Amino acid sequence: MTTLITNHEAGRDTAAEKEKWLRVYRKMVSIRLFEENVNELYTRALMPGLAHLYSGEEAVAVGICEALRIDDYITSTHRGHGHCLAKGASPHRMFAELLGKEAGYCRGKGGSMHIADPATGNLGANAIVGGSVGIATGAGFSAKHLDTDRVAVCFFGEGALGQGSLYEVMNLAQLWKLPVIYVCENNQYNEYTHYQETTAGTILARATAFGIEAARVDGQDVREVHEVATRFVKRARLGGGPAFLQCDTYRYSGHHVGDINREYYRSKQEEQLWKTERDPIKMLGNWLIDQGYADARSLEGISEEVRKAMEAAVKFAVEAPYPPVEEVEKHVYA
Amino acid sequence: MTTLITNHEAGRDTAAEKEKWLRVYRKMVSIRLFEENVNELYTRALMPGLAHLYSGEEAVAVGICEALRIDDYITSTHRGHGHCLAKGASPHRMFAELLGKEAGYCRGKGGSMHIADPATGNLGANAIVGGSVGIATGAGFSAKHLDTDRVAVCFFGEGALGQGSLYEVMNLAQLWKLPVIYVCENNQYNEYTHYQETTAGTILARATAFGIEAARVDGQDVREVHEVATRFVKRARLGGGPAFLQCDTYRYSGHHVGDINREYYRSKQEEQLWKTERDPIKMLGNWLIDQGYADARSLEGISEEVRKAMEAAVKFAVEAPYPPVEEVEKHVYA
Amino acid sequence: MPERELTFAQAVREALAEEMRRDSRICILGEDVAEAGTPFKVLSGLVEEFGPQRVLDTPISEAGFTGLAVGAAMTGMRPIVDIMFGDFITLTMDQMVNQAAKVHYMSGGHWKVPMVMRTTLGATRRSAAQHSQSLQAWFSHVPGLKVVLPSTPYDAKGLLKAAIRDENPVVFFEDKMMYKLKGPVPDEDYTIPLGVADVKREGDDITFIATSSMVQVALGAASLLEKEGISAEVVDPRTTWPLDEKTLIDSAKKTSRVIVLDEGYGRYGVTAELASVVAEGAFYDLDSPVKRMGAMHVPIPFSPPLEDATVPTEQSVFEAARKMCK
Amino acid sequence: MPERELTFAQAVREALAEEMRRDSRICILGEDVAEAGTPFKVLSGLVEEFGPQRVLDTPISEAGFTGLAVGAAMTGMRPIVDIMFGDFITLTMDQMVNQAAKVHYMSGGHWKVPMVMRTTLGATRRSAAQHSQSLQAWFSHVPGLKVVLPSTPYDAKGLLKAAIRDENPVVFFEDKMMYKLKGPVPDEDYTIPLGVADVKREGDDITFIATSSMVQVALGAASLLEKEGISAEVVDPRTTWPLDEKTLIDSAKKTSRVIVLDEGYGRYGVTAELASVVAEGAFYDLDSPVKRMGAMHVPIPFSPPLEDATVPTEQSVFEAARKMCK
Ligand SMILES: Cc1ncc(C[n+]2csc(CCOP(=O)(O)OP(=O)(O)O)c2C)c(N)n1
Ligand SMILES: Cc1ncc(C[n+]2csc(CCOP(=O)(O)OP(=O)(O)O)c2C)c(N)n1
Ligand SMILES: [Mg+2]
Ligand SMILES: [Mg+2]
Repeated sequence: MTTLITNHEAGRDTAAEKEKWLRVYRKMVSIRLFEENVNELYTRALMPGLAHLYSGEEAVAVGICEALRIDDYITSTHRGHGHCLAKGASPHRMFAELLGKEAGYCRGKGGSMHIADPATGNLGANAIVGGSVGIATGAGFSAKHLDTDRVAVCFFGEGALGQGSLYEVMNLAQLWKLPVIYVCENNQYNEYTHYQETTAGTILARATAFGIEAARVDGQDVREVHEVATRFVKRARLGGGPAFLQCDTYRYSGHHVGDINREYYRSKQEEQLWKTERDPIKMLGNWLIDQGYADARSLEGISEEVRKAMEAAVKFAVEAPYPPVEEVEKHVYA
Repeated sequence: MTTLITNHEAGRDTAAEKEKWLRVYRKMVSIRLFEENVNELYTRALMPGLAHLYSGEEAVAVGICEALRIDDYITSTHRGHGHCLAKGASPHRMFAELLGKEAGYCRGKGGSMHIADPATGNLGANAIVGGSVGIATGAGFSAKHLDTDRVAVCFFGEGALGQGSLYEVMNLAQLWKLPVIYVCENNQYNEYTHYQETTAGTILARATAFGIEAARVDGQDVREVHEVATRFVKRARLGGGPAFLQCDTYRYSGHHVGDINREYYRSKQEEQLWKTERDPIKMLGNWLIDQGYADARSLEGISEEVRKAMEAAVKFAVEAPYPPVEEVEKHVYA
Repeated sequence: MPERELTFAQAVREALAEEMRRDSRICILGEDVAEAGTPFKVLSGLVEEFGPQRVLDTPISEAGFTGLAVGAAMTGMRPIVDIMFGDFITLTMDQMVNQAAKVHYMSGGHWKVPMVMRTTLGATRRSAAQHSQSLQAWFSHVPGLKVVLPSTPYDAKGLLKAAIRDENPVVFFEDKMMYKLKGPVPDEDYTIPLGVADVKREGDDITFIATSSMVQVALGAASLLEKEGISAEVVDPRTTWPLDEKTLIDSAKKTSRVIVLDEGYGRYGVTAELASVVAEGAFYDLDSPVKRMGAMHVPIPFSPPLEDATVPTEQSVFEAARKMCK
Repeated sequence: MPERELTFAQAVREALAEEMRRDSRICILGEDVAEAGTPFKVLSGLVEEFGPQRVLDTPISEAGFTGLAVGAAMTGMRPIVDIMFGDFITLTMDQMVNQAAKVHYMSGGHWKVPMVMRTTLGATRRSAAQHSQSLQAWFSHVPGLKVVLPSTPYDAKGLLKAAIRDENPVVFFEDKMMYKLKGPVPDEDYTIPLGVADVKREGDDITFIATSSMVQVALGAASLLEKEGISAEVVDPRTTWPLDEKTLIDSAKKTSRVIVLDEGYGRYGVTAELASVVAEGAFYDLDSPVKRMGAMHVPIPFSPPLEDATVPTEQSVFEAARKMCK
């Protein structure tokens, strides 16, 4: 009976589909332009400290968060801006946090590496590699024990495969059938070292060894990421237990904004190749055009709107005040 | 040409073979009787603290250590008497250590859970579950870097599969092709909890995930343990890298000598079945008799000799003096 | 009606059971906590009452289940993790210190981590160096954590209930040698606020400031001193953080002589902090330097005569005090 | 010839290179230590000279490679592990404390663990709570470990060489903010024994006992005080263990006023120990209570104005000292 779709129904599906993928496109562009502004703030010496840019990896965060409800949980990493934005954070408050301002998500106390937002289920970025694998698993534990049917997504770089606690919690999640999705963003590098120098065996087997359902996807193809994520999330929500998703991807910039001369660990050609051939935004843009959901101009229009929104957000953050010094002793204890 | 073995050669092989398996038999009996004496010392309130008996698991320690040179390394666990004895430790000094006497391997400072002996390459038992996985891997690192062709064996219970550091060091060992054999003694229980309640997936896959060669053997069959161990050790010695060996076995007694009422976690029948059907000493004894290498009387003779030796060792230890109290501040720093 | 007496272990169990009845979000995670009720049998009976969904046997993954508890606490549960021996907190430091202790602050007050870690301390059980440590100084060092060191069954019940109801990560250290100690424990619900010291014995000539296991030692020494006509006060801070500095200092001012006792190592340990607080706060009232007594600076040896030499005893405290009061 | 000057980072690198030339058993293990030379570029050039067999990039497995180093040290190597940020020692506590620190003792003196852990401390780099801690108090608490806190390029070179030649596990904390600090460093081979304090500046009116980053702050404050006619002595213990108590106490007796400074948290921290030692040892010579200054008791915040408030500065130390000398 699957062939008997009325035009009307097909039309509705198509409209929803179009709306969805345009929203996805806009989100990916938002992340890209957010990061460009971060780099700009750093270069202009307006941002304290450093930040780790997500540009190039947008399809992972967006493809996955698009499969989540707002009350589902995520934990994020030092390279966390993409996850936060994809889960629904406001660029205004994010920039404010990056500048250490009181209007920031953490009242300026966390900075780039610790953005957290209860309103969107964001349990926090984490500056300890693998530091949040326990937290995400615990969120899955709560979901199960409080019977909320929420799901927790644990984002981490392939470098976190080096942390033993990951294996400890994957074992727990599988034993207790917790609704946790472990998302390994394999962007090929642990800081300045290629992951193959630090990772024996295969990535997927690290999860299947615990009996955890696992899949590997092209992390530049947001539709592929989203499809598998949707399946895993649904399964977890229904009590099917944890899953592991390896997303092969690439970070366009340095490990952090200050990592400019990278040729001792990776070539300019390699970087160029990913940017020209495998850019997740271009890939989705082309597909949108192929489907007739957009044209070059309408896509440019989206970028333009986002660009303006980001400028406004930066302006807001730059002008926002620092927290009063008395804040320093607040929130040590609840 | 393999069929053209002269009688003379075959005879030599048989003699060596006989000698070897009788030695193995004697070692297994030594461990069993050592442990009986430990229990006796505990029951008679002559031993301070507790001890974790190895009875039932003898084929693992002996089958593996028989594949090692005296200058190869081992690390052991809280259930370590069997490993120490199999590697060549003297019962006299072991009993002395268990009683906290100066003549003990650690001058009484270590006790049952910390016996160490440089002369036999024993890097030490360890009272932290999984605590010695790094140490064994480091010994393999030294062997490789100092080019000694030594091999390190890391004994651990299946409970140590819960410790993340195991995965960290297996990854290192495989990346760097270190001569380390990880021996998982699966005696079915983590203290008072069955391992299936704590272990998702399969045990072997925890090693193969890192590309490590792995095998599972009947840990009650010393010849099978020994055969695979010999292969793994040889391979490691030649630079082939680490291996992982799962030995399915059973501890006859409680988790420690004080664990008397065990029925809330395992049945008497289960215990009885292992003892009557799967006893490693009986199994080897039967084989020795089948081969014509021994008869019931000669085996009883071995037991009798060992029994006397153990009695002498216990007597030595009971009569040995404690270290002087000034010892307490010695050896904090080298 | 005579006062009801419970052992320290029973008091802990009663606190847990009462709180678990009160609040279904509380669960216990640890190795062999369910049917076995821990090796010390402190939790016996809890899984029977609350079921395996609330009393969960874990794999031997201290880092893993502590981390899980942090996340569970952030998202609506009130987990209690059981770390069998205090020596194993080494494995949980990242989750406790870099995560649990900092989440509330780093998130600008948005997330909270209401969890309790129960663990043990204390030597003289012939358990050797890896099962005998008293590492409370480490957690006491860390802003964001609270640290509780109960010394009687009464305190154990009241303080544990307060710890469970606290909105912060709290580490609760139980002296293994004290589990069988008996003392009066009311049947009813009561809590003891964290951060309030308790004068366990009043006296005029010398103050013992003692924690956990050392409170009993100090009380014993005080009895011996009494026979010599020396009146010793015993002050128990009960929590190393928050620390009730005032009660400590007031007692020091009153007696003008202080010995600080804690079973951990003195160097960079609990006694260093307590001695500093007193030396500063009662500076103008002290007759002699504050004396610190704690574990000898050695890994705890197995051999009984050696191990016994590593820990302050009633006799050694008595002698130190007598000398000080001369 | 003018004295040669090196930065702190260069001095560390020179010590490592000289020792590695001298002894082929020394190797370096850590994350991004080879081609990258660490994020702080402290190790630049070493892999080029010594090759990837001796300067090894590891996976992000602090517990794993620290444990490996313990075993390697026991069996004939002299490993140096690099823990990028001192905040990550949380992950190595079991290997350092339950293994490295205890192996020699537990084995009755049979095995030795000659290894060095190099790591960092210090805030004000806008790195927030998980990259700004100064956790030296924890290791200082543990018998079996030695702890080094160099405060100048000269000390860094000499102390690191001594640490590498030591037969025990030694933890070496480098202040991140000091890597670019310049100072005279002799070309030749020299070591500074562990356990010998250094009087960095002589004075009569007040003593600053300061570690690592705080030595420079104390020296700055001393200059400010000089203009007010107050003469400050600056004593640097250089190692928190072994601790040169005598030099600290002697200075305290001489000046009768002491401020103790360490960038870690004061509570149950380094300043608690140093203050206790001085308060006890110089009890009859002190004019006023020993004052402790360290990091504010908060997780280090990211926001610059807040972070700057958490650490003692020349100005705040100067003011505290002036008040004390009134
Ligand atoms: C436990 C720990 N060790 C080391 C670091 C330093 N560090 C920060 S990011 C990073 C590399 C992380 O690589 P990966 O997980 O692949 O994430 P990516 O940066 O590629 O997104 C390292 C080593 C850290 N933050 N935490
Ligand atoms: C890190 C750590 N956690 C917990 C313990 C307490 N403990 C001692 S033995 C044991 C069970 C070990 O089980 P397994 O590894 O299978 O060894 P077995 O006793 O069966 O030989 C536990 C939990 C410990 N010693 N170390
Ligand atoms: Mg990466
Ligand atoms: Mg077992």
